[in-house]
Amino acid sequence: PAALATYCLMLGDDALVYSHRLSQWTSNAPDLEDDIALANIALDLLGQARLLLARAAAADPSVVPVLPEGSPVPPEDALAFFRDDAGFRNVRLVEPEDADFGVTVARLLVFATYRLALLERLRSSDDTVLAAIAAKGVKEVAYHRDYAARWFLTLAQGTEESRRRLLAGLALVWPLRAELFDTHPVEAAAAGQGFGVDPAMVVDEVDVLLEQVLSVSGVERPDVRPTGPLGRGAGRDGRHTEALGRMLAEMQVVARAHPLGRW
Amino acid sequence: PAALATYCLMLGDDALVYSHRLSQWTSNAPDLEDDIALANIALDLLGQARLLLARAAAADPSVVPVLPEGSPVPPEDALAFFRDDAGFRNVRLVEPEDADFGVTVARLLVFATYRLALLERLRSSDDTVLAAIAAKGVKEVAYHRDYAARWFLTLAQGTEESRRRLLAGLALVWPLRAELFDTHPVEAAAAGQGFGVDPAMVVDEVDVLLEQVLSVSGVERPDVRPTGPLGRGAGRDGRHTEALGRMLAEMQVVARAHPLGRW
Amino acid sequence: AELLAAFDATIARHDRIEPRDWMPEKYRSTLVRQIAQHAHSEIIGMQPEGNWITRAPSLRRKAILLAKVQDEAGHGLYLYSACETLGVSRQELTLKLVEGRQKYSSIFNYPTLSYADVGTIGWLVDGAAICNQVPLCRTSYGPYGRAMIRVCKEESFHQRQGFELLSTMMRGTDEQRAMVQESVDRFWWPALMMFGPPDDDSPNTEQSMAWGIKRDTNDELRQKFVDMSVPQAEALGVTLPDDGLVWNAERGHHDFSQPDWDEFYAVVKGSGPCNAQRIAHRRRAHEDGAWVRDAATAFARRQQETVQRGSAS
Amino acid sequence: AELLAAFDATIARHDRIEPRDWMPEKYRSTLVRQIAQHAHSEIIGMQPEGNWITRAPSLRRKAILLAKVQDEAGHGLYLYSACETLGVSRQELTLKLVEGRQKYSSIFNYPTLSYADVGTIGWLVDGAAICNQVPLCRTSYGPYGRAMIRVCKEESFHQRQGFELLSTMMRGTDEQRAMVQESVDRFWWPALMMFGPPDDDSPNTEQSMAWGIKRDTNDELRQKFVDMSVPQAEALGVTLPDDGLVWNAERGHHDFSQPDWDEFYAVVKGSGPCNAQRIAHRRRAHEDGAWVRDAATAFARRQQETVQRGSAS
Repeated sequence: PAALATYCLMLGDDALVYSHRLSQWTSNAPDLEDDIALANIALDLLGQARLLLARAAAADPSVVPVLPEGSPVPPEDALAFFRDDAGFRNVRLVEPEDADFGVTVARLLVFATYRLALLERLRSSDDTVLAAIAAKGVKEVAYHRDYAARWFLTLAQGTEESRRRLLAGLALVWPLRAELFDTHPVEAAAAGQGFGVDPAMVVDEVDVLLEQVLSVSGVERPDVRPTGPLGRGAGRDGRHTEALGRMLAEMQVVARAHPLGRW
Repeated sequence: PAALATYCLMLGDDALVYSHRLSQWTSNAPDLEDDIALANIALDLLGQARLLLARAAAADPSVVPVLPEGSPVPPEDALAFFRDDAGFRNVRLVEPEDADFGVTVARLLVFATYRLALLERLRSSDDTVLAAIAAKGVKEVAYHRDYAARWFLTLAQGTEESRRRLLAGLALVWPLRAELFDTHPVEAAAAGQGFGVDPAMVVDEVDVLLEQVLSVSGVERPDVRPTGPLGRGAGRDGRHTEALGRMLAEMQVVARAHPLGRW
Repeated sequence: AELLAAFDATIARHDRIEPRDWMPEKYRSTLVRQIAQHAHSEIIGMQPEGNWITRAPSLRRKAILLAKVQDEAGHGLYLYSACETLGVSRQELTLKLVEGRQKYSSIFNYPTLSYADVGTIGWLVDGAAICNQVPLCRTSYGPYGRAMIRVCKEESFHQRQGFELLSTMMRGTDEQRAMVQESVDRFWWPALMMFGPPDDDSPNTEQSMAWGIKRDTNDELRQKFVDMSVPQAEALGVTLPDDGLVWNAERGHHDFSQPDWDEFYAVVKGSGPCNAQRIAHRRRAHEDGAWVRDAATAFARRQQETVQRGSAS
Repeated sequence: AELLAAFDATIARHDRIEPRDWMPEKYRSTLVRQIAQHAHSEIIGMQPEGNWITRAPSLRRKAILLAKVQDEAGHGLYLYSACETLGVSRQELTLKLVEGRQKYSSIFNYPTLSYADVGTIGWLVDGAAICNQVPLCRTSYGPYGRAMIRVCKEESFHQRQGFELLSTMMRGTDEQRAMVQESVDRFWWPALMMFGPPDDDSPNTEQSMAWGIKRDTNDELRQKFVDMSVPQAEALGVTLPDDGLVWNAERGHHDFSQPDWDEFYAVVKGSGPCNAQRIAHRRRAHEDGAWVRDAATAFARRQQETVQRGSAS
C-alpha cells in the first residue's frame, strides 16, 4: 500500500503540477480557441490529479499531511496544498514556467506522448481504481497529444519565426526527457506488483512516436545533454528544479493562510 | 503617534514594495552596470523602508502584527512579512511588475522625482528621526532620479525600438501618477502637525521637473486617463492593485512558514 | 421602403431577423456595437477571475474556476461569431478593443483582491449580467438571441456556483466571513452600476427597445436585481452596504440608494482602478500571440497551395 | 627569445606581468580562458542565490543577500575588465558563455532549494572559492592578481555572512535546523568538487603552476578546505555527510572520501541539474537587454556626432 500510494502521488503530481502550469495560459493564449483548448487540457489533468491523490490517500493515509485539529481540508487538498516541494513526486519536466507558446507545444508533446504510453498500459493495472483512472485518462491525453502534434507541425512549417521559437522550445525541454524513463524503485515495485508500469518499458515506443512527429515536421532532435539528477535523486525523489518552490508559493498561499478554512 | 506611525508606514511601504520590484532585475538587467545600479537603488530603498517601518513601530506599537508567543521576529519584519495586502499603505504606482526596462525607466523617473521632492521637505520634519531618515534619503534618491533621467533621454533618443518601448512604458505608468498627489487625511494630519509633507504641495514642482526631462527627450505627455480610486480609497487606504497580493505571496512565503524562526 | 416594411413587420411580430435578411444600417451598427461590447466583456472578464486560478485554495474550486473562465472564453467566441454574421471580423473587433475604441462592461475595471471575490463575482456580477441578458434571449436578431440562450444557461450555473462558494465560506472561519463581507462591500455598488445610468440619462434605450434589441429599462432591471439579491444576502448572512435599503410595501419593491454615478462615468471614460491594466493585459496577450497566429495562417496557406498544386497536376 | 627570457625572469622573480609586457601566446590564452571562466562563474553564480532575493525571510537578510549578489556582478565586471587588458571584449566573452563555448564553475549547476542554501553557499561554496582564489592574489598577471585581491576580500565577508546565517538558523526551530542539515548534505560533495579532479587527472596543473597562474594543486587545496570546514561544522552543529571523514593524526590532516567523480564529469559536460537552465536564463537576459544596449550605443554615437559637428563648425 505504501508503494501504491507513492506511485499514485507520482502520477498525480505530474498531472497536478503540469495542470497548474497550463492553467497559467488562461487569458494569455495566442487565440481564443487555444485559450479554451489549453484550459481543457489543464482541467483534464487536474481531474486526473484529484483522482490519483485521493487514491494515494486511500491506499496509505500516512502520506497525507496532518493539519490542525478541526480542519475540514479533504485529503486531496492536504496533499496539494500542505506538502513542501520536497514532498512532491513529479518529474522535473512539468515544473518550469514556459516563456512562450513554442516551449509549451514542445513540452506538451513530450509530456502527453509519455503519459499516454503509461496510461495505455495502466488500463490493465491490478488496482481497479488505477485501471479506471487510466481508462478515462487515455481518451483525454490522446487529445492532448494530438493538439500538441498539430501545433508542432504548424509551428515547424509556419514561419521562420515560429520555427525558430519551436526549436528553441524543444531544446529547452529535451534535456528533461531522460528522467521520465529512469525507473525509480517505487515504479519498479509498482510494475513488479502488477499495479504500475515501469517507464523503461515505454521508452522505445515514446521515442518512435516523437520521431514521427519530428520527422513529419522536418525537425532534428536537439543536440543537447540530458539534465542529470541532483546527487542520487531527481523529481520522483522530491529533488526538483528551482521553479517548483516558486510555483508552490503562489499555489498554496490562500490554502495555507486558512488551514481551518472551508472552500 | 497613530498618525505618525501610519505616515511612516506610507513612506516605508512605498520604499519596501518598490525595492522588491527593482530587486527582481537582479541577474536580469540589460548590462552588468545596470544590474549593479538597479540593485543599488533597491538597496537604498530597502534601507529607507527598514528605518521607516522601525519608526512606525516605535511611534505606535499597535500597528505591528501580533505573532505567536516566543516569536523572535523584530517589528520591521512583522510589518513587512505578516501584514496582508490591505494593511500596506503604499501608492499603487510601485506595485506592478515591469515587463521591460522601458517601463522601469519611466516608473523610476516618476517615483524618484516624487519621492525626492517629498524627502527634501521632510528634512525639516519636527520628528527628528524622520528628518534624519529624509536627509540620508535625499542623497540616495537624487541619484535614483539622475539614473532614470539619463536612461529616459537615452532610450528616447536611442533607436526607434527603444523610443517605442519607452513611450509604451510611460503610457503604462502615467495613469498612476495622480494618486501620488491626492492628499490622504493622514498626510494632511502629518503636514498639519509639522512632521510630514502634504504631497499636494509638491505637485507643481514634480510636474516641472518631469516636464524638463520629457521635453529635453522630445517626449510628449501621454494622453491617458488617470487611474481612479477603488470606491473611496486607494493605495494609502490599503486598496491596491491585483499585483500586490501576488507579490506578497512570494515575498512572505518563507517568513510565514516559520513564524518562530530566527534568520 | 418595401424592405423596411418587411423588417418592421418582423420586429412587430416579435419574430427574428436573420443574417440574410435586409436590415436598416443603424440597426446593424447598433447591434454590432452591442454584441461586440458584450463579447469584449466576456474576454476582459476572464482577467479578474483568472487572477485567482493559480491561487485557488482547493482543487475542486480550482477546477470550477478554471472551467468558468473557460466558459467566458467560449461566450466570447460565440458572440464574436454572431458579430461575424453582421460582417465584422473578430480580428477587427479585437483591434478596436486593444486600442480602446470599443468598450466592455465597466465592472471588469475593478480588481479582485481576495478569493471571496470569485464568489462575489459569481453571485452579484453574474447575477446582474443574467438580469440584463435574459431578456436578450428574445432579442430580435437571431444569432444574438441564440447565443444569449446558451450564455444565460451557463451564467445561471456560474451564479449558483458563486453563491455556493460564498455560502461555504460563511460556514468557515471568522476570517473567511470577514473576507466575504469585505468583498460584497466592494462589489455591491459596481454591480448596481452594471444596469447603466438611470433611465433619464440613458438616451439610447428608447430606440433599442423599439427595435427589440433591448426589452427593459435600466431602472427596471436594477430594481429587479435588488429585489432578487436582498433575500439571497440574508440567506448568506452578509450585509449589503446600503443604509437606504428597505422594503417598501406600497411599491412592493425594495427602496435603495443610488450608486455614485460620478464614479460610474469616470470608470466608463477610462479612469477605473483597472482600465489601463485590463487593456494592457489584453494587448500584450494579443501581441505575444501574433507570431503563433501568423504561423497558423502561413501553414494553412501552404497546405492549400500543396492541395491546389496536387489537383492541378 | 630575448622577450621570452625577460618574461621568464619576471615569473622567476615572482614579479607581475603587466598588459604592456610581452607574453607567450599560450600564457595569454590560458589566462584569458581562466579569467573568463572565473568572470562567467561570478555572473552565473548570481542566479542560484538571486533565486531567493524575493523570498528572503527578513529585511536584514534581504539586504545582505541583495548586496552579495550585487558584489558578484561587480566581481564579474572587474574580471571582464582584466580580460579586456588581454585584448578580449566582454561582448565576445558573453557570447561564448551563452553559446556554451566557455565554462563556468560547475557548482552553479546545482539548484538552491531552501533559504538555508543561501547560507550554505556562503559558508561552503564561497569558502571553497576562497581556498582556490587566495593563492591567485599572488598570480603572475598583474590585473588578475589585483582583481583577485578585491574579490577575495569581499568573498571572505560573504563567507562569514553565510556562516552567520546558518548559525542563526541553528539556534532557531527544529525545522530550521533540519533545513540547514539538508542543505549541507546537498552541497558538501559539489563543494569538494570545486577544486577540480584529483591531481592525477588534472593535466593542465603543471604548466599553470610553472607560469605562476596557479600556486597549489587541486588535492592540496581540497585537503585544506576539508581541514578548515570540519571544526566549523562542529561549531555549527551540523554533520558533514561523509562516513569516511576522520582525523588522521599521522598526516595531521582529516581523511575523507572522494566525491562522485562521474557526477563531476557529467556536470562539467553539461548534464548537471541546472546547466541548461542557467545558460537559458543568461541568454534570455542578454537577448532581452539587446535593445537597451543598442539604444545606448546609438545614443552615444549621436552625441559624439553632435560634438564633432559642433567643433567642426
